[in-house]
Amino acid sequence: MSDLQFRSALSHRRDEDLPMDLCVSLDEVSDRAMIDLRGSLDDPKFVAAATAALGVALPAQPRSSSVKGDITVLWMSVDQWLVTTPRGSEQALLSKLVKRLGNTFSFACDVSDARTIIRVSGGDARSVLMKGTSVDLQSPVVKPGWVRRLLFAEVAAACQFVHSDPDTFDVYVFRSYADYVWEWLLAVARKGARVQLYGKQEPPLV
Amino acid sequence: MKRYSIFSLARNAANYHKDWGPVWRSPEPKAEYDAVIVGAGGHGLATAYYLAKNHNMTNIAVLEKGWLGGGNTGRNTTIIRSNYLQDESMAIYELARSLYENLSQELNYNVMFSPRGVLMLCQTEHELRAFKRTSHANRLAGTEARMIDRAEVKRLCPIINDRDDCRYPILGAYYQPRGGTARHDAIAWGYARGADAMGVDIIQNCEVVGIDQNAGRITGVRTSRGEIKTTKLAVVVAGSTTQLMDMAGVRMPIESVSLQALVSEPIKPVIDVVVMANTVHGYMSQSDKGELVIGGGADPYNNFSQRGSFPAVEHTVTALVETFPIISRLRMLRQWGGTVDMTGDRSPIISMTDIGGLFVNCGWGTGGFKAIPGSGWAFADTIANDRPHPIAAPFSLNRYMIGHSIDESVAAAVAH
Amino acid sequence: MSGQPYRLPANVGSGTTGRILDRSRRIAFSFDGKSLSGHPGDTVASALFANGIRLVGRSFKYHRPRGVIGSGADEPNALISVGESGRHEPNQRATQVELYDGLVSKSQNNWPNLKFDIGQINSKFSRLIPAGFYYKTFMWPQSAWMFYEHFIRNAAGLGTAASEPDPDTYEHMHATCDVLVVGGGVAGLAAAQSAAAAGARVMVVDECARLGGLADSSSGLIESSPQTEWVQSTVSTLAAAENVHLMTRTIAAGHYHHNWCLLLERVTDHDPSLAIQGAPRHRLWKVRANQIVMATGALERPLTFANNDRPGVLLASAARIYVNRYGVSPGRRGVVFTNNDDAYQTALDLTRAGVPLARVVDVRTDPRGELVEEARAAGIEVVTGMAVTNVDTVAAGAKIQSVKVAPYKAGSRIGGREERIECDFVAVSGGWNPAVHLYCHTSGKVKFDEDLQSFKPDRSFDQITPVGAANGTYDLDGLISEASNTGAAVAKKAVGSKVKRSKSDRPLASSPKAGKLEPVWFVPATGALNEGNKHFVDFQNDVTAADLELAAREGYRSVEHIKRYTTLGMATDQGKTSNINALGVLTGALQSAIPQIGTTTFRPPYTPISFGAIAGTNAGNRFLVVRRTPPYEWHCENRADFEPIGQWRRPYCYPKPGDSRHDAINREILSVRNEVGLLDASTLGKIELKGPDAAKLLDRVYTNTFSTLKVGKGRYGLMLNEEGFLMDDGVTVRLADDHFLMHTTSGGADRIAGWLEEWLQTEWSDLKVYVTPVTEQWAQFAIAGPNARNVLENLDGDIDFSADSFEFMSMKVGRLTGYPVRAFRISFSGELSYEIATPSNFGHSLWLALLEAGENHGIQAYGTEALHVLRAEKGFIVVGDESDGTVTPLDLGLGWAVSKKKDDYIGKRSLERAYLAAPKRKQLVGLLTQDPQEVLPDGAYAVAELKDKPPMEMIGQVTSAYWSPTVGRSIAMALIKDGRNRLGDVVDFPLDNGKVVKATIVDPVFYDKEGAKQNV
Amino acid sequence: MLMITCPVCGAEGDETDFHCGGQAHISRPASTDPHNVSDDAQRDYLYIRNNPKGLHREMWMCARGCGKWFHAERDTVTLEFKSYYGITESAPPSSSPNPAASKTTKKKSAGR
Ligand SMILES: Cc1cc2nc3c(=O)[nH]c(=O)nc-3n(C[C@H](O)[C@H](O)[C@H](O)COP(=O)(O)OP(=O)(O)OC[C@H]3O[C@@H](n4cnc5c(N)ncnc54)[C@H](O)[C@@H]3O)c2cc1C
Ligand SMILES: NC(=O)c1ccc[n+]([C@@H]2O[C@H](COP(=O)([O-])OP(=O)(O)OC[C@H]3O[C@@H](n4cnc5c(N)ncnc54)[C@H](O)[C@@H]3O)[C@@H](O)[C@H]2O)c1
Ligand SMILES: Cc1cc2nc3c(=O)[nH]c(=O)nc-3n(C[C@H](O)[C@H](O)[C@H](O)COP(=O)(O)O)c2cc1C
Ligand SMILES: [Zn+2]
Repeated sequence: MSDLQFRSALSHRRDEDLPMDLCVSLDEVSDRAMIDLRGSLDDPKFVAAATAALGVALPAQPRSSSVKGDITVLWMSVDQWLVTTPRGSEQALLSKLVKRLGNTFSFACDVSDARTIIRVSGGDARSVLMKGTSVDLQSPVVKPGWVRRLLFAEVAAACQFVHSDPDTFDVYVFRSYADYVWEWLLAVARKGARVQLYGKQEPPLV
Repeated sequence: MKRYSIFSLARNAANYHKDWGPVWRSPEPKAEYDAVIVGAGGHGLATAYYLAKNHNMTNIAVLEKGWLGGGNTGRNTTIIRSNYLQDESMAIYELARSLYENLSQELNYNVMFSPRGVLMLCQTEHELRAFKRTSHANRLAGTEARMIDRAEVKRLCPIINDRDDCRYPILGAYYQPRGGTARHDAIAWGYARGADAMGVDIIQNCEVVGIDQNAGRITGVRTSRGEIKTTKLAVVVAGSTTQLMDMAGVRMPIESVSLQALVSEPIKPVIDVVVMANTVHGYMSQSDKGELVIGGGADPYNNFSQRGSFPAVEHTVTALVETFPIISRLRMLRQWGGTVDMTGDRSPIISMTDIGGLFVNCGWGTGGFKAIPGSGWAFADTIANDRPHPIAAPFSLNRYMIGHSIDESVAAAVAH
Repeated sequence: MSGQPYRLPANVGSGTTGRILDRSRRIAFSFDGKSLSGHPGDTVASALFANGIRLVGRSFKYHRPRGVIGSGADEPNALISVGESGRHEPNQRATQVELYDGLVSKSQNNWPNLKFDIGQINSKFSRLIPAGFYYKTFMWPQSAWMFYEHFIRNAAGLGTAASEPDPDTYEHMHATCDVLVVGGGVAGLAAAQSAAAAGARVMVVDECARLGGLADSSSGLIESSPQTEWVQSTVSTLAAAENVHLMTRTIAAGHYHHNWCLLLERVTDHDPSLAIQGAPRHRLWKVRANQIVMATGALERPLTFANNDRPGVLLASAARIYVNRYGVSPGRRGVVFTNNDDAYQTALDLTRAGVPLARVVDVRTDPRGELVEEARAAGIEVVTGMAVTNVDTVAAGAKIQSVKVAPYKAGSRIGGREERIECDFVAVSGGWNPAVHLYCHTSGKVKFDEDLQSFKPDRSFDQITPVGAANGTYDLDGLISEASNTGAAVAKKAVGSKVKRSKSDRPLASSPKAGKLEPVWFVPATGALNEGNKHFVDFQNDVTAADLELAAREGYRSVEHIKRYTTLGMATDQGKTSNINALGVLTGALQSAIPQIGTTTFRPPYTPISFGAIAGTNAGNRFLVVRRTPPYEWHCENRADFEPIGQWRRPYCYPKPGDSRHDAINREILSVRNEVGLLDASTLGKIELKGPDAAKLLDRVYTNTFSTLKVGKGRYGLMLNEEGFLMDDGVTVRLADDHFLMHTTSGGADRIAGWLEEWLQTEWSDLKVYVTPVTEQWAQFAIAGPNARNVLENLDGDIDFSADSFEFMSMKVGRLTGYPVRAFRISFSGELSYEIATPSNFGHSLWLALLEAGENHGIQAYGTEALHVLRAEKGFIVVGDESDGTVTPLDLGLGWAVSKKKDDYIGKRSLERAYLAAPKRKQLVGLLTQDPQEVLPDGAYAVAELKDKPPMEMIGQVTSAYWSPTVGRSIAMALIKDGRNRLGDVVDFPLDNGKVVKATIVDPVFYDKEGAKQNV
Repeated sequence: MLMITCPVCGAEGDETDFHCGGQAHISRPASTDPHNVSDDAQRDYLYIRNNPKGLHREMWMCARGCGKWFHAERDTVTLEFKSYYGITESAPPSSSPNPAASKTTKKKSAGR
């Protein structure tokens, strides 16, 4: 048996030099596996089973997430969550879920390879991303853990505010779009094109 | 009616053009007409003109709630072509196109029909196949159009992006040499002047607010300027069709949406043909005044505001910057919207109804400017003779009952 | 001297002359090839003025010589081209182009040059070419319009487009704010200040390079100091605030529904060197504002008198702005012509700066405002009850020599003695029009104000509040109090702030009390030649008062007809200077008052915005999304000839060096038929459905039945839309009792997933099914051909691929050379065939492994075209080829897949409609051309009866036609009327080259009718 | 650019984040009694639309938010959204602009 050759969506770009003059840092996060989980919060059996299997409560609030240890659960819809877990651990987690969920009306599906995660971080991360989405990333509701599905650069995406030290966003895009989104980000993230919205500024001429 | 010619122009110049009379009268509505047409758009006015001209019906009125020609006729991108796929469509659009050829002479009003050629780009294999199919159908129906290759596209339209490595390289185009444009306002004004000269009353600022009927027959209309009796009522009001037909209790397969257009600032000629790029959703021509005339998409929801949203414009302009790279530094001067009447199968309705004396002509949606002469011709005949004109017959309301859709979307084309 | 003969010294008057100019530095630029200089702070217009250049352009129709009229966005005349080759940009307003070193500018619409423009001849014929003349002529002979049109087209238009693609970049930006303040004049700043103080997130935008609007050129003091001082300190405070964002060089281009605003920021236009550092040239902002404060100011209107378009006639406000701001004199000696007090400020400022002023000519008989008195006190000569009736020019109309002044009384002809006053410029003011454009874009209604003699904002259902001059409030103290109150009030609406405000929170201002304005719409000329004089209303489109009257006379009486007949207000300035004057002129012609005549519609953008900015980042290789499959890199390395399918790019074929497409396709087909081929089918739609009602849902969305399917087995299904037409097809596999995997067409993947969701949520919300699209999770490859099994068996794994164990239309899960896979035994080629799916991140590697394992079996990758031929040889349909949205499964002979037992499924009832159920519809058949070498063209139509020439009755069309290397001849499928009853008939296909291809109608399966090959 | 608020997840966004599904409360005759659907009824279901100038009841989907369908009342002239309500709820009592529009369905799942 040959060694398994894993190639993430942007692996072929790993050796490319990023332009020097970017105002944010860009990375692919390829070591997370993902499980799409469906079920009803109104079904206590489902909630209990999912919580037990994941070891963390399902975030019930729209646009939120919960984290425990290695596992992060992102709210996707009122009956849908995206569970992320280190690659390699997903089969075990999935079996655990399936077992616990039993015959509740629910669905846990391995979608680890359907998306990739592009990490955008730095002080200008918000404004760089706002070139591609109408969602207000400067709103006070965008706190660590905040998640939202959105249209980014004409592509369906999800965005998680990971932490603010420095501002770090994970942009989840379907795998086939990864190159497109990456190139798009390279185009808008040049230092010369920085936008500083609000905050102190040089007074314009009078 | 004063005839127009270079001589009459010169004669009048001598007196600083003080002697020109009105192109049309502004008559008060009479109490009764033999037929009333609601809507002084191109279709309504052409219908009136041909009723008078071909059928000798001159005791008729055209009622217009605003100013004549101010509906979609006055706000469209004026593309004229007849290379449609379905037999029924080919017949009516080609009748219209051929009438356009002589319309200036016929109306003694220069409508500036300019058969400069329409190119419909093929940018995917699928689109190429679809247009090839249309080209075969058109040829056998006697409509002149042909497939051309990229080199010829470039020759006809030098500013086009003919690169091989672009997102949607041009594989060829479907070309109708005698398609083109005409001056939108002149179509309305020319028909209005022609109809008026034959005695048709065109009554502006007269909104129809009610339809009267008795025992299943039309007896008259109520308007903002009083009641008018008639036994034949033709509704030709595009985006307002539902509202008018609701007054008669006839429910329609129509939804009104906002279709947008925009123009650039005027520049010296850069494009002498009409180019439609359906895969990327944009089309463009250049008017005689110099502005680039660009068609945007329709917003995807019912809208009577005559205003559109920006995404449709953005989408179109993005496509055109890709298709014609030199326009990047030109500028959008004005954008506007029109309320277009979309039917379930995106083809028009020219129909009698279950109510005696009530006729309807609508559903031209995004593409009825090109049809104006043909539609007016066939509709007038239908009204005058109380039976569908053969070219109009397939477009009757009954088709929705039996499922006989006339679907042009299969030709991979939008209907402009 | 400096080479800038009209530049005023800095130290004249009260020291404000040339306020923003950096006289210590010189900037070189050129105009029509001539090298000139200016200073930082200059616009091209002010620099041209400084250099004594008055003639800057030619008008649209008559090619009359034109000069600068305004100082900003309203400029109708001074349109120039700036930049070269790919950066050449036509039709820029010289009044708004900031000077930079090396700027190259050119005049427009003239040949051979600006001074000796041949087009002037039009002026000579102008009597022949009044408004709308083209509707009356150019009709003979019938076919000649295109001939005339050629000349008309070349005469029309203004500048020229660039000859090269644009080298600059553009981008978009989104923002949200509580309060968007449009306009950074005194009103806008006052509003911003109070809104910011109330805690709102405020954006302030102004199209100018500087904030302050007219503060430096209007009368009045704030806190007893010049307005500019207050502006300066306010701007500093706002810039330092955390909740405020100030933007200059940014137009609010459009106001759209729900308070969405489009802004255009000109980032590098004033300094192209910024582009080298990666700055986009323009940035298009999409701003959602909770509240908008519209502080866009007012636009001055000129006066309509004979030859009022001559270079040297300019707006009174512009005249003082050139002096105060740019330190240039508009001429050597001027006349101010006005009907209101504001122009006296111009008289005062000019006089202060030492610009000789011959006279202030005021139409009012008894003007009494404070500024009037001040002017009189300053010794300025004021004549009242008089008007400028005409101008005398030299240099072919390019230079003013004197003006005629005569007694004036509204509505009557000019009488009395006429005086000639020597001067070379005339500063005119007809009053001010609130800039209501933005207010009206979406919903705002305006009303006519008798005092202003203009329209001002009335009501709007959007959250947009006008303040200051834009609201018709011209008095400085009133304007500031209105603006500051509004700022606080809208902030409160937006953020619910409870900050208490006291009266003292706003600055106190004072301005001279103004007298009443007297409307003047038309000043008749004197003398015999009155009729021949042109009174311009719309300068850019050469619309005169006589044109407006002609339109009215000819029955074009609606203001909208007049606009379109005369082209009034349709030029690049959209009538900023002309609209109200035109209405004034029309009051006479139509015997109607301005409010009854009404305005035409204001539409975005406020000033034109570049197409490049609208496209933004989505240009070049980022134009439209591209989707790539996992082995995409391999396809590129192996010379795939791609075709776009939806957003995907898929290999069409893989030509080897020297191969034509045709060669490549044939080779690929034969390798599948004779050995084995490998297809990247990853784009195929994949949807998992799970839940107790999954089978029930499938029974409703497919024409056939899935509830009877056994676990581990697959079935081909057809999906209809509600109109009964074929929409999608594919194989669905049962993974478990309550769990299915559906395959859709590549193009249908997203649509079908959405379709299922829609039905589940809206119609059958009682069904318990979860739908999860998994297209992207799996790379999927078809391995097809007699050697397919051998190749798979070559690889390590736990799946038994043998015929007995792995039946046709079944599925297994396992490992293949270590990779986790789902294997399906399905065939779209008619050969022994499997589809192997593996998680996408293994896709590339498994693809390589399969190729390696197949090396000794002759494996070759094949593309979409080979796939199409292979399926056509077997008579399999492709949705979109054999069906086009008007075709039912029965038309296609797929009745076997349409259940007769089920009560309901999507589209069932529609299939029963008369036209769909009719006999003799077009039906799918095969075609064999009589000449086996002849491949029918796609889409060729068969005719009922061959005739010499069209029209001919068409009976159906070719849906797919190919050269089949397998059967060694051409094959085709077609939809032919009543085709299934016509097997054996020969039909004619007349082609475009005059040739008629004859073909025999046959069954559409051309290869292996028994299906033996796939069952091995 | 319309601004829409999803009543399901509360997401606010541009119209490009949502998908308009057209007129609401059109009952699908075949869902009730598949064997007795007249040609008239089928035509009305497929093609006939209220298309009011004024208040319109529509289906929308929160395409970039929670993916759920919902109902909205929107004015087709001013484009204002007047109310939002659940996809399985029948039309709210607010006065109907068009008599035809009040023809809401009584089915258990009154979505379409
Ligand atoms: C942006 C845009 C681009 C287009 N581009 C093209 C193109 O390139 N080529 C093409 O062929 N077609 C095009 N079209 C479509 C074309 O403009 C229309 O199909 C055509 O103009 C319709 O003409 P009409 O006479 O039916 O309607 P309209 O011109 O709209 O006339 C209907 C009239 O009825 C009046 N009316 C309404 N209600 C009442 C009432 N109650 N009482 C009295 N009067 C009433 C209206 O005021 C109006 O004047 C485009 C349309 C738009 C909006
Ligand atoms: N006495 C009079 O007759 C009279 C008439 C009008 C104005 N005024 C004076 O003029 C001043 C008016 O102050 P104000 O603040 O109302 O107006 P302003 O003209 O000073 O400022 C308006 C600002 O808005 C900007 N602007 C306009 N449209 C824009 C757009 N679409 N996008 C971006 N920016 C845009 C302009 O560039 C300008 O800077 C006062 O001093 C007033 O007294 C006097
Ligand atoms: C073919 C065509 C060309 C046009 N060219 C111009 C133009 O050069 N300048 C202009 O301001 N508007 C132009 N318009 C737009 C009209 O001014 C106007 O916006 C349009 O007819 C819709 O009317 P409305 O904006 O009054 O609702 C053009 C419209 C059409 C249909
Ligand atoms: Zn939602």
